[in-house]
Amino acid sequence: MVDLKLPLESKPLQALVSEPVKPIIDTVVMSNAVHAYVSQSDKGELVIGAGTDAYVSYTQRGSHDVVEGTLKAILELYPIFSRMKMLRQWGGIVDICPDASPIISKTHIKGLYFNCGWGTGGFKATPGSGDLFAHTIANDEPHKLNADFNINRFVSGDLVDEHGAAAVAH
Amino acid sequence: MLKFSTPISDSKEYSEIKISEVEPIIKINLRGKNRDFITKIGKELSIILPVDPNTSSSNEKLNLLWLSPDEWFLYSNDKIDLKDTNSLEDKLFNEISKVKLGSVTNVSDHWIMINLKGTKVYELLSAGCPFNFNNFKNSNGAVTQTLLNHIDVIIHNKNVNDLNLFVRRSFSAHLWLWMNDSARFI
Amino acid sequence: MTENLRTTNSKFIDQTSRISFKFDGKKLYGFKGDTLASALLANNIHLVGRSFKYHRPRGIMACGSEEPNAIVQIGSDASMTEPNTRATEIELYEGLEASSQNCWPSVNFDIGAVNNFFSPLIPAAFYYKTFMWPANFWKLYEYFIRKSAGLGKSPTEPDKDIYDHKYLHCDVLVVGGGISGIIAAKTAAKNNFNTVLIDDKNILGGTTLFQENECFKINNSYSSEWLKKEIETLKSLKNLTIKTRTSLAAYHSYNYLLARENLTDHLDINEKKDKIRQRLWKVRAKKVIISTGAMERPLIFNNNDRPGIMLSSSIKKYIDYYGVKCGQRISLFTNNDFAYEAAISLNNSGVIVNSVVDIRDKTNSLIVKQAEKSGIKIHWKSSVVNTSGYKKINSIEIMKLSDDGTAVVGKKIKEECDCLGISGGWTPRVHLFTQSGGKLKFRDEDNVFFTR
Amino acid sequence: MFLINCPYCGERDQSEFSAGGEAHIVRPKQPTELSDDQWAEFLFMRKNIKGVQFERWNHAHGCRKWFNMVRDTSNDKIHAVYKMGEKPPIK
Repeated sequence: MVDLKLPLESKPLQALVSEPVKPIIDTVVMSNAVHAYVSQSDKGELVIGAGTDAYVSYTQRGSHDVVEGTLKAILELYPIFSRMKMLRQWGGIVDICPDASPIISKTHIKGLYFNCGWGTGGFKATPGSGDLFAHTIANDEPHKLNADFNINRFVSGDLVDEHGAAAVAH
Repeated sequence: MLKFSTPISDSKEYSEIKISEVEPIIKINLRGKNRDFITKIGKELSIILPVDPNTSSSNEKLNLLWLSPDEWFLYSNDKIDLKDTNSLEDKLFNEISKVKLGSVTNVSDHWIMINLKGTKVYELLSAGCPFNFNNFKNSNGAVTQTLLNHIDVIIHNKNVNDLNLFVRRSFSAHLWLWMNDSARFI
Repeated sequence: MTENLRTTNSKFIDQTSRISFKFDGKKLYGFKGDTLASALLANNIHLVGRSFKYHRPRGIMACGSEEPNAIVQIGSDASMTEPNTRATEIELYEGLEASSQNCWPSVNFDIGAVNNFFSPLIPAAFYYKTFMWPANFWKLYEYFIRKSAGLGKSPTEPDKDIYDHKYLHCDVLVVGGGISGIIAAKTAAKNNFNTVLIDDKNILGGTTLFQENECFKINNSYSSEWLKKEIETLKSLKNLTIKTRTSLAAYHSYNYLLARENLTDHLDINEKKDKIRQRLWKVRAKKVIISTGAMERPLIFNNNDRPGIMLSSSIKKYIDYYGVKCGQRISLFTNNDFAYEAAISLNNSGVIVNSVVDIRDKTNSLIVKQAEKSGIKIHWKSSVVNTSGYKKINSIEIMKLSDDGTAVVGKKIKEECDCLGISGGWTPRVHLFTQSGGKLKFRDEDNVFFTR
Repeated sequence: MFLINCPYCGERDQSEFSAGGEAHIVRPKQPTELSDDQWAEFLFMRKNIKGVQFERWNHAHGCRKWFNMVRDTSNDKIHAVYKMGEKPPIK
């Protein structure tokens, strides 16, 4: 309709949730060294995630090899979780940019803005990105913090070189 | 000059399974595409180059494994005299590489050869290997390249319950430890 | 508490080898072949936990992997303790230690149960709506809310046990060793397919194993005896691998399945030493046959969550398989024929069956006639409307249903009991099928979700 | 976890392979003559289809050969595999 292509691909992101246990970690832990994150919900479940599968898919199915790698990483951080049972596991579909950083940008079409391509980094940055996106829309100009995340970078070649910044592999 | 130094140099026995490193063995990687290459290899080594996937051919001295449509792996049955490492390589180099028929690379020091013997070898492999050995185990001479405990390996079914496994040097010490650890519980 | 609720006629329990175990610090006894749940019931312990939010008393409700209530902590060692295990799936071993979860200071006297008395004041989504303001108070609220989170306790030291994993390639994988699984595995193996049969229990046979009712004979012999012969022939087949104590955990694409085999969890503490505890099987099968059977549904009425209210098929298994009476005076509430099987089994073992409350008009099925013949009282076209008894059920209230079945009419009848069996029909275990991408359809004639 | 039929080695577990993205994207003959927009189109824009997709895979831990695959991304069903340089067997 507006003849605008987005440089996105949709890939499954493996995530899993454990049985509920009494509070044992009180913060989100992300590790760039072993590639995994874990936090404990207010209900007591451990919420665990890691990287995406390497291919485009919309099936939302679990990939056991990715999950196995994720849990290896978690046990590297927390050997005490080895007896915990995982209750649910799924592959949520995430949109990823070629440089694995998001797009928070205005476009050449007036009134059309994009906040997308978050890949695995979405929920941790939601409040901040919302703030910047609102600023971008209100002023029709990006904030200096999101100026680099413009959609034009894929044409200009000015990519954001932060592949590992989300703590997990893309 | 090759050194044939190895991080393993060991042999271990468990119930119905024996794991031992075999060294020094000459190993040569061969690459080539055209018909002349194939006939030349056959002539030089008096051994037919296997062209069917996942197969090998052997004579008393040498084994030639299929790796890919244009790549083969040659290793000898005998431990070689260290002073005389170069004769086979030289011969192939002069006849193939020099005349641009294909490439010959001595990978003796690059790959570590581990021999697995015993009725439970496939139980050991299946602990870390996604490959389906059901047909493989019944066909002598079968070859596969796959993953064992996430490490690239070449496996050659030499004889019934007698396998030769090749692993890259840098991964070999780790794989050796893993195999010994797994073998304890079989 | 010292009441002995064990009968002596079970073939599956070895009453010559007594096992001691601890529950909430108290030393108790069971026999070889028991699960933790059956041993607790034999010791007349129904109350095993507290509910998540209101800390209402929770008792054992079922007898297998479908157990929703009897969730206990196993072990007390900081590295070997295991939270949230089902008492119905734990095989009893010498030295087993188990404890209730989500209660303080004890399961019998739980401070958190105060929530239950305030529960009329706590509507749904209370926490989300109430603790929003003032916004900066969340830090304070969260501290208290988090304290009540979770059920069991995570280990706090690294695991000392040894685990293993293995790949397995087969032509046919049969999941579930009941009557259909056994026949499927036999047929596959006899047709030269490399077959694997797995079951989560310690022996094959499912519920047919203890089916000795006249009404369910196969080829003129009791179905249990017929099945025993089938299992014997099964064990002699060459192409077949049987794995018991193995539960299927996941069904991934291209018939890649994960199964967990329990190798030492049922052994005595000193027998476990230096052995692999569990093995993960990574199965790649050409064909998968899911024969996981069905599980019984509960029924809905006021206060249907009290300890002592159990599925009728489970009561039958406890009496016929484990030789354990779930109570001394048992009532049953049903909308189908299956509760009558439990009634007959209980009657045969000398348990008083108060009555069967059936919401249907009279039926003429053989099993109901058999129950009537043995003198079991039936309340036709009636419903259980309420129960009482805080830590264990002590009575039920029964009312007649109106002609169109939409309301209850007449006088309440009170019936004293120490256990209530409920049967709401059967739901096929379709979990694996849906995991494999299969879609379900509701089948009107027997009110179940079924494969499309 | 797919079971992929490598056109050289036969059926193998997915863990032996690595995915190489969309297939049949022709590299422009004269990159210097393209505008930045056209170059970005070649480098970054992918079809990202929900449905039948043509893609490249590499049997990284086997014969190390690249090959093409036709896969339905809506149900992960692999319709065909074929060697590099060959015409797609379907559509």
